[in-house]
Amino acid sequence: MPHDGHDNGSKLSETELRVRALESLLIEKGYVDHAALDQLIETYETKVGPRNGARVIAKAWTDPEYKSWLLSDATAAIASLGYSGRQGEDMVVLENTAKVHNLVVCTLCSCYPWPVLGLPPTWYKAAPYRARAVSQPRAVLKEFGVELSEDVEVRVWDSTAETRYLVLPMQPSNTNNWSEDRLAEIVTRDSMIGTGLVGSNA
Amino acid sequence: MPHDGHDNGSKLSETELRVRALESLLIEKGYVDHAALDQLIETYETKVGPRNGARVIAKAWTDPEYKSWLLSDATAAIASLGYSGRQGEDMVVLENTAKVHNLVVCTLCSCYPWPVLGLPPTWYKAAPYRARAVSQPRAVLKEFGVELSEDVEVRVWDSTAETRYLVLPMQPSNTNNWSEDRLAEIVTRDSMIGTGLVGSNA
Amino acid sequence: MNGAHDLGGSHGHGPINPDPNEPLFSQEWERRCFAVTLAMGFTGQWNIDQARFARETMRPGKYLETTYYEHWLHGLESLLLDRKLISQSELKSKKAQNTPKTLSRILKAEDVAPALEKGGSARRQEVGNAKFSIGDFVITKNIHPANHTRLPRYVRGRRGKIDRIHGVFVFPDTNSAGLSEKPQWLYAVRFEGEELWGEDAEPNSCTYVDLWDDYLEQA
Amino acid sequence: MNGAHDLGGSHGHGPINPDPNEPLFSQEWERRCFAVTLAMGFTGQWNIDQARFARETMRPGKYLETTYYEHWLHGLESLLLDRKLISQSELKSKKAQNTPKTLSRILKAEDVAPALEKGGSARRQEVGNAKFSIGDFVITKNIHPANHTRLPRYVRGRRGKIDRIHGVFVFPDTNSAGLSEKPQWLYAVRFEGEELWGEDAEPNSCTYVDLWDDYLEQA
Repeated sequence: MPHDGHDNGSKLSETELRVRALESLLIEKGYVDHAALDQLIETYETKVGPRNGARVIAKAWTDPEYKSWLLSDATAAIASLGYSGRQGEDMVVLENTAKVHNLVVCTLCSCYPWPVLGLPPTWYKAAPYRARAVSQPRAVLKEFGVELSEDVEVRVWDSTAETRYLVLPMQPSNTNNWSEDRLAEIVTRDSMIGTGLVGSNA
Repeated sequence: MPHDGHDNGSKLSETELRVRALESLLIEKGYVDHAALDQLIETYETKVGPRNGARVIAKAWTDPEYKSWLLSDATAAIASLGYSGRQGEDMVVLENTAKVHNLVVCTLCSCYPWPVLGLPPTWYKAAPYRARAVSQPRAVLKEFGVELSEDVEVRVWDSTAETRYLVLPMQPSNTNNWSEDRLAEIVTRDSMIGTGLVGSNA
Repeated sequence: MNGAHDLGGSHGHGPINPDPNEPLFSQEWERRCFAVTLAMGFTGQWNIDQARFARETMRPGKYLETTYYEHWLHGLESLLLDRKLISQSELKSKKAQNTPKTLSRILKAEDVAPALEKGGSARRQEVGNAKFSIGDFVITKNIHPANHTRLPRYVRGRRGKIDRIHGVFVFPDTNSAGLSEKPQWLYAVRFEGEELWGEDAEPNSCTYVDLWDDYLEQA
Repeated sequence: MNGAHDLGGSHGHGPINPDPNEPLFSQEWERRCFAVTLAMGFTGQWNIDQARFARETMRPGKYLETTYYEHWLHGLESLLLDRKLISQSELKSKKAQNTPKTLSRILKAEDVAPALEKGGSARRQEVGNAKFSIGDFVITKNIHPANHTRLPRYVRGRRGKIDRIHGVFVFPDTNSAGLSEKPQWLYAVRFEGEELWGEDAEPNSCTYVDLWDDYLEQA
């Protein structure tokens, strides 16, 4: 089938001009402050990201008490590590097991737990994932290289409210004696969305 | 709200080039014949159109026997006037009354009874009508200037199969002594789709 | 498929804007696209359900941003390429490069009138009695096939009443996949507005949808 | 609204194509669009449901053909114009022309960290008991509002089971319309794959959707 080209080149530069004009207009009007904008960007580029979530997961793997707190009151347990606030005000953690695999999506927009995972990747925000995660989760997982046997129940969580979901992936069996720090390094972003598994050779 | 411009100008000329190239390629390959193409266009530009349907309606208004045949076996009754074939192989006629108003749409593509109405107008093929005719038929009718009281049942017919629907509009009450020819002149295309009513001052 | 073409009940498309003075074709290329599509259709290299499905495979956003004959053009190019009647490289170069396939039917000018008059009914011979009778209540199946279907999303899993029995017709879901015509009974099924749109339904309104046996279950 | 944003279960969008090496922002304008949107959000001139609805009002085909931050840009421009914080002519000329409105809150650099940490929970005080209990079966309403809703089309008129009670939360349908927060109980409702997708469901799969009291009826 022919695939009609989509002229991104000219489109994006037009969009770029629109954004620049809007930003300078809003600054001129005094509605936004340039330094605050830079601060916002810097925060999400350097401080908030999936390394936060990885710390949560690693702690849950090494501290049974923390894990049980995390599963019963995720917001408080995550805040105790210093991760809280915008787009993570009300957290729920979903535990993967040998029989249950959880997968998170937002079909209506792109809700995502910012304090623990940062800003969502492009694929999470785009139509293919949002369209198919709910109706064809196993096929979607295959595109991420994850094949689950039929006896594993696949649970998809559609983030339609302000509740934000974080997946607690299964700990690789050969990492039981690993330190929390070492474990945090192998926890991937995708494993906390549910589109990946954690391996011990990451 | 800002409405983003859609660059039809450059788009259409690109499409025009694509169509020209395709046509000449298919002629060169011998799959299509230039004279046949012209003949097809001429047929629908000059021979097949809503004047055909208007003849059917006018006859039904003046000939009770024909009307009852039309409502029970539309395909045969319409063919008896010389209108048959492609995109009208299996016809159904829907009678409007003081208590029932029929409206035809094709939500999935743009099915339309070609032998009696010709090719569909742009609005019939476009998203706004296809989207809303089934869910908001009264609001749609208002956009066509037709306001029906709540005691009139609005029946929408979604042409999902090869059955093709033609609406038999109500005859204006002051035209009872009009000739079939004169009546045919006041029957509009929209009245046979159901998006219009027939007036006697057309 | 749950595609952008399945428009029934969707919002945000703006006003209808009927133009009472519009010409039959607004551009010369539409005229040619129309004729070429019809002429190729007559060669019998695909059926109407395959033609519809080809149009539906357009990228969803592109489908919504383009017009009717652009959908046709996309569908025609797709079918021609898929059937290897033309090649991508021919399409790009705009020149024939490979030997044409031999087609058993090619439409000539003198065939146009008889071919249009003959048409191609999807009606097939009736065998036995219809599964449902007029007045029966049915529930449409809640299917979500990736392939072509003529059961719109807005009417899936809904309760309706058999209003007319049209006869036996080719079943698009299998015919579009080139599997078989699987002819079966076709009905006009009436759905009350409230059944389809809940509290957002307009008063005293209903929708009739033509549906085949395979889409229906006894209510 | 039944808009193009309501993507669950739709087909034809192509492969997911995750890029493991993508940067956080792929273009400089995305970075700026992100920051400007957040900063304007902090001024309190609209709530999050109004921001979402503004993005959804993009022309459906355009929405599908553009990316996330282009949706944000459309939403932000719409809200700024609607609230008369800027004018069309200012937007076109790229120059301030009118006296700015006085905003009670403007985000300064030193406010960024505390403001982000504070966030803005949609949780409200619990009054009385939840209408449904864990394990209860519910049916989602079949609504088709023209306004904003968080009840996706694929899950309307479907039977599910209350899995979790999240607490009392702001109701987006009224909050997006600026009517009231209408806080109510929110649940995670579990729907079996077959209930949602019929015979096309994948084996041993289910979907949990967060739904408010106003979307639900006792099964």
